[in-house]
Amino acid sequence: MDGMTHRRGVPRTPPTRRRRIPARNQPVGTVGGDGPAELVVGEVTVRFAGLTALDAVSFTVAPGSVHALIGPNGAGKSTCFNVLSGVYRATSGSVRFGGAELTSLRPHQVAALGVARTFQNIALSPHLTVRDNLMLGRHRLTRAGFVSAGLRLPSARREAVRHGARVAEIAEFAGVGDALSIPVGLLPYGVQKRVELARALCMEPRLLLLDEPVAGMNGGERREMADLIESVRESLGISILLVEHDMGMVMRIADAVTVLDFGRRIADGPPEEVQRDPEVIRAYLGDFGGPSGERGEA
Amino acid sequence: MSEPTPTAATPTRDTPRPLRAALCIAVLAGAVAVPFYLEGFWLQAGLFAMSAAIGAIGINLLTGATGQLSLGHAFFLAVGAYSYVFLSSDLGLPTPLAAVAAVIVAGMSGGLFSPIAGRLKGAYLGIATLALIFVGQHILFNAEPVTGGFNGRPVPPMELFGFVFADTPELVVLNVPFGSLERLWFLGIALLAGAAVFARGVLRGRPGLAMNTIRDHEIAAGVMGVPVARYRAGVFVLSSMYGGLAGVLVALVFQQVVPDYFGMLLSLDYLAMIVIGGLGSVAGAVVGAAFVSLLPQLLTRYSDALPLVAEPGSGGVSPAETARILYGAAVVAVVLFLPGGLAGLATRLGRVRLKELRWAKSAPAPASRR
Amino acid sequence: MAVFLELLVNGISVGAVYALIALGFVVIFKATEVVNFTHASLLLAGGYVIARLHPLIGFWAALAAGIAAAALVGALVEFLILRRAHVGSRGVLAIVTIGVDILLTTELTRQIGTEVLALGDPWGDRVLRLGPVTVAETRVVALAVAAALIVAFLLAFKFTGWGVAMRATAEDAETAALMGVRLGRVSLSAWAVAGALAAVAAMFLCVFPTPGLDRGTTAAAMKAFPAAILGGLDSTTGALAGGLIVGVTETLMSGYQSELAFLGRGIGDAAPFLVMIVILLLRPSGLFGTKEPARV
Amino acid sequence: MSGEAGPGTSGPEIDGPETAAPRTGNPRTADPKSGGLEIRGLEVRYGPVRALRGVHLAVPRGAVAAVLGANGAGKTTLLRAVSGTLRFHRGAITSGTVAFGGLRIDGVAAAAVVRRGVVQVPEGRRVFARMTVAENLRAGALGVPGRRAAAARERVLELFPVLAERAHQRAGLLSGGEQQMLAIGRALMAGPSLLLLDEPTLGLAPLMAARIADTVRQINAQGTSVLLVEQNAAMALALAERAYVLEVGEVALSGPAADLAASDEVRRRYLGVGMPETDRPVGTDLGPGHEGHERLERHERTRLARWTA
Amino acid sequence: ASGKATGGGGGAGAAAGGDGVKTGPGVTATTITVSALTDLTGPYASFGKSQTQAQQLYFDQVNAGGGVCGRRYELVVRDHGYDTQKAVAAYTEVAPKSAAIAQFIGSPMITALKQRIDGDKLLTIPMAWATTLLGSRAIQVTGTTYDVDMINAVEFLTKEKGIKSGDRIGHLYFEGDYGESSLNGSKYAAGKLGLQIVEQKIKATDQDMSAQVAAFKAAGVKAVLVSVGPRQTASLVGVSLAKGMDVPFVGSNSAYAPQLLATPAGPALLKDFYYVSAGTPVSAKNPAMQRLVADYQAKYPGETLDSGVPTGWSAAMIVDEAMRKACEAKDLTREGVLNAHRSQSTFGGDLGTPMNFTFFDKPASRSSYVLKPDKAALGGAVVFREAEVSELAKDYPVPVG
Ligand SMILES: Nc1ncnc2c1ncn2[C@@H]1O[C@H](COP(=O)(O)OP(=O)(O)OP(=O)(O)O)[C@@H](O)[C@H]1O
Ligand SMILES: Nc1ncnc2c1ncn2[C@@H]1O[C@H](COP(=O)(O)OP(=O)(O)OP(=O)(O)O)[C@@H](O)[C@H]1O
Ligand SMILES: [Mg+2]
Ligand SMILES: [Mg+2]
Repeated sequence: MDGMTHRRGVPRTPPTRRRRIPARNQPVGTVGGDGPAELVVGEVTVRFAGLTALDAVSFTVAPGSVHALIGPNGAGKSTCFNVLSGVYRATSGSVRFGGAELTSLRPHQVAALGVARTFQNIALSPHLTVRDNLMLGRHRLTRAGFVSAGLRLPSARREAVRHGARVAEIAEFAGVGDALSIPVGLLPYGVQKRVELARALCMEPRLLLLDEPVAGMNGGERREMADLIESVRESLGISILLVEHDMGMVMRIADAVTVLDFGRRIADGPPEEVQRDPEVIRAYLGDFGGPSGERGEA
Repeated sequence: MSEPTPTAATPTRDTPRPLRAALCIAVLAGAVAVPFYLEGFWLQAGLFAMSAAIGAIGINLLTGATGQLSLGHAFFLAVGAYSYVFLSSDLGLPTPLAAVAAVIVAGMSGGLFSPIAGRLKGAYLGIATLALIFVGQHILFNAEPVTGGFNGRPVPPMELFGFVFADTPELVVLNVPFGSLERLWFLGIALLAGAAVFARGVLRGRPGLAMNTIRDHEIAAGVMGVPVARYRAGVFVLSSMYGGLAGVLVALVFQQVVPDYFGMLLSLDYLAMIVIGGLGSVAGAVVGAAFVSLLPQLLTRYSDALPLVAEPGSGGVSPAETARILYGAAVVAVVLFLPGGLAGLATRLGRVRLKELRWAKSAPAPASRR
Repeated sequence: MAVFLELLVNGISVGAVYALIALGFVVIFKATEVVNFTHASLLLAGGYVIARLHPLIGFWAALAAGIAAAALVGALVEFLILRRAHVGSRGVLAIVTIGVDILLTTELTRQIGTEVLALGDPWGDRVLRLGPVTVAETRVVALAVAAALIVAFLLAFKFTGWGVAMRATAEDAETAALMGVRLGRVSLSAWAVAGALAAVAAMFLCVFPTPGLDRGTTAAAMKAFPAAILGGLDSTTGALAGGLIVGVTETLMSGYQSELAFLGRGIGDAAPFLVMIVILLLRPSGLFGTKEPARV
Repeated sequence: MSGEAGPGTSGPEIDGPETAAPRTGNPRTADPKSGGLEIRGLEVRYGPVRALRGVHLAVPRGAVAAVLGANGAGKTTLLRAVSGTLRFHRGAITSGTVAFGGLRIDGVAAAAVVRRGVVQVPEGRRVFARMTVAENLRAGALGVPGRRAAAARERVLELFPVLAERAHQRAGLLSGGEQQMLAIGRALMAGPSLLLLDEPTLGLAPLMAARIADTVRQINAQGTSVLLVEQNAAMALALAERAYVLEVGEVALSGPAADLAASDEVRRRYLGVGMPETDRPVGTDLGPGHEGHERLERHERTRLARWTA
Repeated sequence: ASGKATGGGGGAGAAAGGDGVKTGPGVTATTITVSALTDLTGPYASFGKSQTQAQQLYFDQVNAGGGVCGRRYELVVRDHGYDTQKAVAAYTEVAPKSAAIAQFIGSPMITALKQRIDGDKLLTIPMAWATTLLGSRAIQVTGTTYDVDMINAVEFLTKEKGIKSGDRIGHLYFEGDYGESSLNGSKYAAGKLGLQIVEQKIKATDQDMSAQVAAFKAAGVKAVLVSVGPRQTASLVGVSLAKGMDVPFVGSNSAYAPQLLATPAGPALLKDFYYVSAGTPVSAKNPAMQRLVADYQAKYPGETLDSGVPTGWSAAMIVDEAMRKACEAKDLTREGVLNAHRSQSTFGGDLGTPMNFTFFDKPASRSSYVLKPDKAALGGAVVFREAEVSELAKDYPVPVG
């Protein structure tokens, strides 16, 4: 129903440093309004048996911005992501995205609103090829059910072709275009992380949640990934919420930073400020900046 | 659970289309010719195999592709078979209608189980489905008005557009007498082909991807927009419908449904089939089904000809026992020596391409450790 | 009332035997996360050896031999087959054990042929009278043994390195190896232990109230499945609880079948599975089972 | 800087696959009986896939060596080859030798390697999710007598206090970083004499990463030699005496860590330091730089080749 | 088009042989093929084995004596291991090439094939005695049906074991038509004699009868009828005595097997257990039986002699008789064989109670022996009371089908 629009998009550009991905109008009929919306996290609290992983955390992700969520290990960043994407239920508090309240929704309902995420530990299907993993990203945008897929109805076939094209486009954009037909399990860790990002992009999200996208990558690859994320923001103009321990990267691409510690928000604001915040330094960066800090300076 | 062939859900772009088409046609032609040459015994064996194949495809969707172990498949065959009988003889539905309805009933019974199917995982689900067998058999034995109890009920022959799938009226084609088996043969072929094509479509289409992802990483599947619980239930229903269809076919072949056929052993056979054939793929299910259901019959038939197999009653290893032993051995051997099953072997022999060479089977352990 | 008590006690006594069988499943599952369908044939193997040997070397020696033999068979199954099956999924391994079970059972039933073999146990058909209630001595012993073994394993799993190693291996063999766990030994020992347990269970399964060992004996192993599951596949306590629940349900249901005729007679065999379903609906991983930690 | 050092150690030297193990310039690797880790001409295949080729590498007793490399370069494979866990990935050493303390350990079962005192922290945490934190630590100490284990436990818990708090939580529920700490702690329980670390700081907060760095220094000071695979090249090079750069399964660069840290190519590619051609620091001889560029090209090509059919 | 095209498949194309004898499927100029669909690997293996061997013995002897109608018998044995699918498959295989089926074990299998057997007009001797097998012209149930046995059993209890009107008697029976036929019988008799039946239904897989005994004991039964397998019988009798429920037990003919005497339950069985059967026990002193026993032991030394031997033998004899009569009528087509068979009104007698084959909606005999386990005796049982038809059994309306 939608492919026409993006097949008419900008001709596929070769994978270069500054990649561009043709923006794609929201398909008619998919849930959730269009364009990026504001994400408002309000007083979210999450408790597990005996410990409070998130303690009345609030922050706001402005539309079209890159917002970083940082903090020591076990501060509650991933938990926060899990709440946003409906994997965990918040004990209390609210998460509003566009018009919708997310805390009451199941994961697939959240996804339907255009919220995509990557995982801290890679969560791809190792036996499936990259293409198939990406096609799964199209799930919410496609309709073919058991019957139409089973009977191979023309609608289903057309859908597959259209979205296949778009998937190839995105794969190219994410720099995994050459790997499309390889089982993901055989790819090196770093490439798998790209595939995860690509899969999230395949959801044509309005909000993108990235949990440690450059963990396990070396400097060069980190920079490529950073570029990739920036060009995503540029070419799609979507909001990105980012968890990352690589301060260099955060400083480079984040418009705003929220810092968690022991589930509480200890700082919130533009990167430079936050980086200077003594509380943050004590709890997270360490006064000397630490090895990754070094990378930050460069 | 599963060790699927990596191309679980990818269209094989390997064998060129025309070639595959030719292959299909050749197979079909062969299938059509069979009843003119083989005697009843073979046709019947073939029909059992076809029904098994249909059921196996169904359970492969569930166990192979979605990773939900089920030991209760026999129950759905029973539901299919008995519903067909009940609907056609007691409610007087026209037999084709009754058959369709029976499949739907089987699906619904699967749906009734889906609260459990949706909640339980792995071994727990597997053994929970055992309940279907035992409770199901209890019902079959006791609900006599419907099921006819221990001795079951006669099965009214299928009648399509005035054409009856039975020995009467006499029918001779190319001076080959066409009895019920000969006629059913074609029905069986049609049903199997249909079932296989449909399943392939599902596996390679959007649902197939969702199913595989639920198997590999349930949470991720949800986050990517797959309504996990609904899908699991859906697959369970679909596979029980396949079971139902297999049941209807087997009933038509038996001409009498009896409860003790739909027992534990049948369910285990189905699992063996998909492992021997190759998990997650339609071809695998079919090959496995053929193997498991034909082997014992071959051995019994040729017991006198075979060495090591003793004449029945003469002591020593009897054909039936040999069949069991070979069957058990096959399951073990396949898992030990042919990961991907017989079908996997076929495909591996079929296409030796650089890709396969470089990217050998099976992902690194950490990934598949789930 | 007296009837109820009688049935209850009988139920518990049968349950003890089921618990012993279930314990075998649990040990394997804890150590390898495989649902072990071979257990039925291990039972048969142990029982068979005891039955054949007791006339020659006396019951206790025969019992020892049976335990050893079953342990050996278990170990061989692990060593020759499961160890060599490189499959990522436990489900497939479970299916492999089905194959092995078919192999062993076929051969053993062929050996047993058409006989009903007595085990020559010292308890014979003596019964204990507790007021109005009578219960077979064999079963009292069974209950004691089951309880003892289950406590023993509970402790073993929790507190010995062997237990930790086993569970580690079950979860992630490679990493366990990196901890210096000798994978081979661990799963080998698990299977051997399961075999031994099977022999003990078989002994109690084939003595009075039941006539003796014969080809039908394996059927009882089926009953241990609901027992193991509803207790929680990875919980030794669960095995005991499950066994008793199954035993009692079954006995009460068949004892009162005339009163419960509307459920259809012979409900005794289906009932345990119904109970199992209900329990699983409430607790998807059994009464005492640990549930998968789900987190991303 | 290139001037005063002998030819052996000058600049980042290139150990081509054909040339034998590290030159004898460095006294600490001179004697093979040094009791350290000695890898010679190692080739590893995963079925048809060749992941390592002609790798020479040495970790003298009491030393820290770092291995850098892009994703898929073969770092993890290298560690697997040492710890004997290749077989778990349908991989095998097809030629070359791995020796520790003068004894061959290639082809030795993982458990046996551990008993020789070689312990690996696997890539990607791999904690026992269903076991509690405490049990995970016990698993780490399986090969160790109770008393020593207790002592080791003390050390680990003071190193990572959070593990003490979470002692009875299921490891699978820990946060990523907490799991990483547990993985490292678990390895330390065994009191190894050679510690193989595969990306130990992966997913750790800067502070914690620094803590890990200190830990490595500490245990190294106590005589444990360390083979460190680390994406955080800055940290790795800061810790190690000697470093190796893997590219597409081959050692492309190796030499004293300091020199590598100084090489512009390494800085660009592994430290992620952007440096336009123009303002390359004067005095750096263009040799390796050029090589570097070629290597870079070659690397890019083969790397793509690696994951295209 | 094929070998099949020449009418080989299924159809009963009657052709006159050289000797002017009309032949049908399974009959050539030189051989008559007879099939046995038996269970050599399933629950009834012991029974099936001795039957098959007895029949082999019988046909060998006939062949040795020159065969019938100038033709030799050929026995085709197929083992279905009590598995319906295998049984149906085996039938489909052997039916087209058989003149009769001298042995077919397993009533569910036979019921599953009843229609086809009727359609094929293939004389079949089932080795099961449920009333559901009556009512088919091609199927010849031998001797009494289970219900008749039970009626005789109940009457025996009242006559000799002091059971009187108003008493309760337990009936332990298998799920399935063996059990249910028997139950019909006992209920009928009980109704007539003013007794009350306490039912306990079990599955073939049940091992431990404690619960059932408890129930019987609670109901205060004065005797117990047993229509289950040997193992359950052993458990029942053993447990009852151990629990001090000292009452007589009477079983159907499938409830007892000599192997049981070796088990701990042996003594209990010897104490007060009986079973009823239309078949003469192998220990019987009549010459025919003694000759059979002698021959059998000669051919199969060391094989257990159970009731299967005479049963199989006489089944073979029935088929043989039918063939001879059909031969006299020069018609060995299936129709001819059936007619010949159905023309006999008094058959046998020395290996079992005399039978009447002219009708097929009633059991061929209504008189049954009462037998008692005996360690010393061949086949582990001796006649306790000679065969007789009980008053009740005489005019008992047998439910058919
Ligand atoms: N399902 C759960 N059950 C119990 N505790 C949990 C669960 N999930 C997370 N926790 C705890 O909540 C805390 C926050 O976890 P979270 O994963 O959000 O940390 P994080 O900020 O992502 O840390 P890292 O940077 O190391 O990933 C941790 O202490 C963790 O142990
Ligand atoms: N089990 C396997 N089967 C086939 N190829 C594999 C397997 N494991 C790894 N490989 C390949 O071997 C090469 C080296 O992999 P390895 O994991 O050692 O790289 P790495 O340097 O550790 O990468 P990363 O930095 O992402 O951890 C990669 O190309 C990878 O695709
Ligand atoms: Mg996290
Ligand atoms: Mg790695």
